[in-house]
Amino acid sequence: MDAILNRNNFARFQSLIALFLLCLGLSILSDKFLSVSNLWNVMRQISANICISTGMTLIVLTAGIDLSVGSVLALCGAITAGLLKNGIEVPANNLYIGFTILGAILAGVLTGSFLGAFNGWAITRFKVPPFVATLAMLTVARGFTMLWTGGFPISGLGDTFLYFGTGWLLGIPVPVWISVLVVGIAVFVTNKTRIGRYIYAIGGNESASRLSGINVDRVKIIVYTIAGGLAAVGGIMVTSRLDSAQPNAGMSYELDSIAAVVIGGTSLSGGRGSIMGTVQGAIIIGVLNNGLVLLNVSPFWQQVVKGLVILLAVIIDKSNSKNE
Amino acid sequence: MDAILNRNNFARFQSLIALFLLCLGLSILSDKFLSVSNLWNVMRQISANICISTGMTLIVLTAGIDLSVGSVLALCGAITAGLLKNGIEVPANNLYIGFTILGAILAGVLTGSFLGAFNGWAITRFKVPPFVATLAMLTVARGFTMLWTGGFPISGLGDTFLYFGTGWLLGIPVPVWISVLVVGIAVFVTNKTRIGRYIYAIGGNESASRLSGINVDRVKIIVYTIAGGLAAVGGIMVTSRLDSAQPNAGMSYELDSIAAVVIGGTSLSGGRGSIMGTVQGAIIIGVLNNGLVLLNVSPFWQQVVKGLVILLAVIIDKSNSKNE
Amino acid sequence: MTEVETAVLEVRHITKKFPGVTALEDVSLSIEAGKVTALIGENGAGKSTLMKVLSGVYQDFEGEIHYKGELVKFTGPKDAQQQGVVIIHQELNLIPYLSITENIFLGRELVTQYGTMDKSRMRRKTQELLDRLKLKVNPESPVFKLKVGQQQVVEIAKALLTDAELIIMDEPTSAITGSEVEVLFEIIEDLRKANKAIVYISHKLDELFSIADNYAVLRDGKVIERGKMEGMTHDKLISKMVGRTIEVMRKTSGTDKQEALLEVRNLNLRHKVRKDNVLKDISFDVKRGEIVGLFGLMGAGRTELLETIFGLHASHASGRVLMQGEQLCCDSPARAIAAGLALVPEDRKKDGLVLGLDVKTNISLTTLPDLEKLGTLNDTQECALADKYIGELKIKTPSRTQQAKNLSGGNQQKIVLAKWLATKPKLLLLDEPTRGIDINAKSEIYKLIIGLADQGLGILVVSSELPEILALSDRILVMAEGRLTGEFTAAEASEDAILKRAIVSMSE
Amino acid sequence: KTKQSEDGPKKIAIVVSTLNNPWFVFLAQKAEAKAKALGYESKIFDSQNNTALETDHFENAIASGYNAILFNPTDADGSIVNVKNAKAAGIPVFCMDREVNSNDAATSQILSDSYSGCVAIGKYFVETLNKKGKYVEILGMVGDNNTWNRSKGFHSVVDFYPGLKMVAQQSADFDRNKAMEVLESILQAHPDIDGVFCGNDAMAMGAYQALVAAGKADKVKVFGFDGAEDVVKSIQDGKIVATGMQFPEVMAQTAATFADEYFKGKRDFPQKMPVAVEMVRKDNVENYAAYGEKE
Ligand SMILES: Nc1ncnc2c1ncn2[C@@H]1O[C@H](COP(=O)(O)OP(=O)(O)OP(=O)(O)O)[C@@H](O)[C@H]1O
Ligand SMILES: Nc1ncnc2c1ncn2[C@@H]1O[C@H](COP(=O)(O)OP(=O)(O)OP(=O)(O)O)[C@@H](O)[C@H]1O
Ligand SMILES: [Mg+2]
Ligand SMILES: [Mg+2]
Repeated sequence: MDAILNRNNFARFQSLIALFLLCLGLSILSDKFLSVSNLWNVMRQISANICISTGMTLIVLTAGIDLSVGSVLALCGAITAGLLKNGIEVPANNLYIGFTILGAILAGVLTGSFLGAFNGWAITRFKVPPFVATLAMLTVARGFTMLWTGGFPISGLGDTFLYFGTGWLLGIPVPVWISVLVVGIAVFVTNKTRIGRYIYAIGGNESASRLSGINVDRVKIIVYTIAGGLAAVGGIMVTSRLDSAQPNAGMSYELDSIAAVVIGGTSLSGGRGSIMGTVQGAIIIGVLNNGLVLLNVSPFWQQVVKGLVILLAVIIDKSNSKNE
Repeated sequence: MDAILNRNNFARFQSLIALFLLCLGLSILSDKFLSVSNLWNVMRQISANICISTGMTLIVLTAGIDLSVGSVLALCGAITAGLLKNGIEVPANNLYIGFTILGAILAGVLTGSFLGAFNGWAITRFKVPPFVATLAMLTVARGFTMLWTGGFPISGLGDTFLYFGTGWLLGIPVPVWISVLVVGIAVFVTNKTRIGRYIYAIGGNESASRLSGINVDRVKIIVYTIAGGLAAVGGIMVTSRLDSAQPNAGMSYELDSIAAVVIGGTSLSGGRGSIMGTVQGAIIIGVLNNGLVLLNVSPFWQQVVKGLVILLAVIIDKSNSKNE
Repeated sequence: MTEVETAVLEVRHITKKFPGVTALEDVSLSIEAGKVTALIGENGAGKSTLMKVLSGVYQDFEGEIHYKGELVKFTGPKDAQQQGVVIIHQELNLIPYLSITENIFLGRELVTQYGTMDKSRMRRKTQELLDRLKLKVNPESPVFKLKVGQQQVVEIAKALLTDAELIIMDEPTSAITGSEVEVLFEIIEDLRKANKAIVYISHKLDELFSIADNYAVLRDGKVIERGKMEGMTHDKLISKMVGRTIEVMRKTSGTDKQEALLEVRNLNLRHKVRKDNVLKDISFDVKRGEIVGLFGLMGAGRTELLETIFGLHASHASGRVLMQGEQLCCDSPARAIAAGLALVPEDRKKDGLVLGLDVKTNISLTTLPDLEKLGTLNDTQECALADKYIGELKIKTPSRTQQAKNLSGGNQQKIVLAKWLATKPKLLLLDEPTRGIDINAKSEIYKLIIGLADQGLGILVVSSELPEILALSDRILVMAEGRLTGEFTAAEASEDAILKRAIVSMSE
Repeated sequence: KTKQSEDGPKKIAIVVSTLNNPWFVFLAQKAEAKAKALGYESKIFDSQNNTALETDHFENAIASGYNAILFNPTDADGSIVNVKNAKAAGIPVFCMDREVNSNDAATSQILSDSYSGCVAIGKYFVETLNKKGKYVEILGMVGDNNTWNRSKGFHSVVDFYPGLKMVAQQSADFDRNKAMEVLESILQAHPDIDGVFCGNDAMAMGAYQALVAAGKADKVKVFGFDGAEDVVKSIQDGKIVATGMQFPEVMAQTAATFADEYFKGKRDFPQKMPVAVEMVRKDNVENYAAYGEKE
């Protein structure tokens, strides 16, 4: 348990204050907020963002950024849905390949990882700034999503597939299980393994890391690949929840995801932060979205309040960590 | 002219190669591309982005970022349009204040500057990361736009007002004049004045700048204020062009604008780059959008091609500047 | 020279605390005009902190500063500067992508009557300053292209620009050598004649004897003693600093080592931009158990030589490097490390440390594969490793989880050494290993290096300090302008002979 | 001053407000198909809900010599300028689905009236809920005037019935996922609602799924608007109560045909040509397929 309490995570107990205040306020304003079913709701709603933001955290720790997560999510969700529903048909050869659920999911995750790897390759091989490389991928992946779906949703994917997004296991929603698993592995990797250490070192000082014999490029490519794969997992979760792959899914998810990372205390210049911080950031955003709807704040005011609360959360966090 | 050719700008001659190749390709593929009217089209289309990106460049040079430009643009456009059309009415006091065009424009620009100053204040006073502070502003300003407009566009602003977005002066479109003026002043400021020097210094090494006695916080607040004001100018240009302030205006403009900055060679970690580079970046994006339409590329493929060309432009640029 | 001994600046009862560390405790000191006051003390004694207090960098401290007879409270470095107190910081504080001129005038640009910057006047003034400091570089070239030593000269130029009453120099010579130091001393002499007060911090005691009038010794944040330099001796000073006498170790055992460890043959390195050769046809050996000292003036190409051997410039280099008779295919540091090489780089902030990570993590960064069991890092083993080196190298840190950036300069250097020693290398490449390190720690490091050589390691030390080279080396190589220009055995070597070789090709 | 392309077939530009919504993709594709069938070159422009980008498209289309524009505007007022510019360049503009607030700018406007369509849905909503109960409205993008046309049409009926109480009005940006999340949250505060009115069909499907997850699908009545495939099927299965069917194909084909006639010399087009919105519900759903009537 030492790992969970180590320096990177420990600093984060402060942002719990913001989260706590937020929850306190909401439970005073609405008696529905603290109900068990509502909390499961919130958890289920943020699980996709948690998966994406976990990958994003790894990238941001290396001082990178990934703007393509939303489009990659949409494309991978669409690929899984499309393969599941229609398989691959090559009319010319009279060929038809059907996909099982696991096969389709695997194809989706592999696509995501491949796109992530491509990001990493462009960034390391050609020294393209991550912002540009992933911005290009944002556009390209959205274009491919439109081409693959023709601009129409792919719906009706069968009840078994829906389990990943809507089922329950041992009293806990399946997407929550998935995100807990993802977070658990990521916390372990960042705290207990070599590559996790390298991720922090590269973000802290790339040239010193290179001189220390770390294969910086390889680590970066791995990190972008993981992030792509996790965006795909998020995409499959969303698709399964909706029983439909939407071509415009994941629009502006990159902002939500980076917001979770940054609110969670990870520095955009790399080297500092933690997965658990990001989880807290994602929870703050999720709780806020949920609370504003519970209170039936008008959609106009919602945006104003949401912006101010996020700002406040970070200010509270900052002013607390100062007297550390 | 020494200023224009100094090191910050000089490095950019390389990205002209990408731009040149792009234009060459397009003029071979389409006989319409090099027509005078089309080139004015492109210039007019990018003038708002150039104004916004000029402010963004200053911010990025200080190692900051501004995600709120799109919302600020929308809000300021709406405020100018609203004041122009309806003035301020306070029914309780039977008060009515009408606005002249200049008055309304001034109010819009002041609003933008104020919002920018607020960004700067949050960033310097509370040490909130620029990403978070301006993300909060993105949401808040959009909310205020909705509140101010009630979600409806404000249209019918009178022919005189339209001049700013659609008029011609000495054979050149007025918005192009405005953006040239903005760029000219910004180039002068960055190259010839102390504050320009400080902007580069702060981005290069903030603590060393502080030790040199630079009032880092003040410079940052000024820069965010300018960027807010320029976003407002962009908003007024867009509103005038459409004869209508759209509550949805400026959505995801932050990405376009940051893309122009980064493609133009300004480093997101600050301290390096130039206004002229950003102008080139904006032109590349504008020419690309225009060219893809001229070439009859289908909208879905357009996204794919656009992403790849942007990636390629940056790779060409990088590989040229290596043997500098 | 004025005879009146007036204290330009007096500090009284200054205490400065950092979280977990009391850096200064009840420090009182007076600094006189027309005198050079040397401030000495071990790494982490609080010298830099005190100077930052004096120059307005830190404003929250207890105690008083009296400047020209009045109680002052500087509101910031700029305020101090305007009142006549300037400082050359120990850590370089330059803006990498601005030019030399821009850096020197940062925060005090000259403006024309129209309010724009007067670039030509600033350039001219910079050129004058650089001429005075005999630095031959273009005032327009960006600072990141300069070597550390050249950057340090720029820092000096920055301090000389204003007509200051009190000039604080925090280890101004840690990165420069021979002739530059002489230039600096001439300038200090001029300043002294102009009745300026100077505070001079250095770990190079010889320098102090040649320029200082007064001295003050800091130990653990307290002033131990103040007095006149006259009549002081090396040993007395050291014992005041450390609390005991120190025998600076010398290499004694002769060179009977024969087994070649590293062989470099006809190594050439093209300049990345200029296309001419930075290293020209270099061949030499390092034998097992041998310490080879590499001397040269600033810009001779020593750093490049070490980096090339370590595989950092594979695409620009030609020639052969053999390790134990086998050709090294060093195209990345990882391969070099695997072959048993280790490089302690010159610029610890840029290439040595991850400043935001803690001491333990920095030390273990090179050896993580060994600390892994079943894919998991072993915490106990890692802490043991860190503690071992914290103890062995006497790294002064509140705990192994302190961030590297909070340590004093010298202690940071020790961490870099530790992380490379931890790889258990066969060949150690040391680039200025004792830069900024106090005399006590230095002697510890010498002991360590000699001990390692006795265990059979080959060691190639680059140093700009001749005494260091002479104390350590079995054999001494001299470089000038990218060529090897001389080779001496420890017995043959003398300062004169070495220096002659180091400047030989310049006169040719 | 018109840049007619002298040789080759005439070119028709299709400018649609967004392709991020299948309804508009369908509209655009049908218009393109019809234009091609009539022997013209044609191309789709995506304004991405951004009137400024739409202006760029118009300028580019005019510059590159298109002969007619089939237009689905982003905004009734903001798009006027564009239509006027095209007119000044001698290029006819035929509006599809959404109008521009100008009587002489466009050559003809083939419109589907969201407002009255939602009036009809409002009436049926009142009927289905028996004039009493709690309901939720899920809006589209709050800055989009279609959102408000639909909302106003609906409320113009429903607000007359005091027994019907709107317990929450939230936006879900026309997005299926957001609608699901929003309704999930609303259901926590108001587990006892009787109906949900959604500003489009994607949100209706999202709302329905939230109800399924909460086990309330059979108690709460969901209404949508558009006539998307999923919803037509769901109405058949009795999952969703009703939607407003617009006829994008009819509008697209009419617009393309008008352009064809214009080229052939016809000039007297109806300034406005309404295409009625039909309400699809369980008892008439067999007549409909996605986005139109069954063939
Ligand atoms: N910003 C800081 N935060 C925490 N501790 C600090 C900070 N700066 C310095 N210290 C601590 O204060 C003490 C004095 O440091 P200082 O840099 O003054 O030493 P120094 O005498 O200049 O040493 P050196 O000779 O190595 O430069 C050290 O223990 C150091 O770790
Ligand atoms: N990045 C660079 N850009 C331009 N010139 C360089 C660069 N790196 C090295 N040089 C040049 O290469 C030559 C060798 O420099 P090098 O740093 O190896 O010398 P050195 O003997 O190690 O000096 P120092 O004592 O400063 O470390 C010098 O002329 C230097 O100016
Ligand atoms: Mg020091
Ligand atoms: Mg060197």
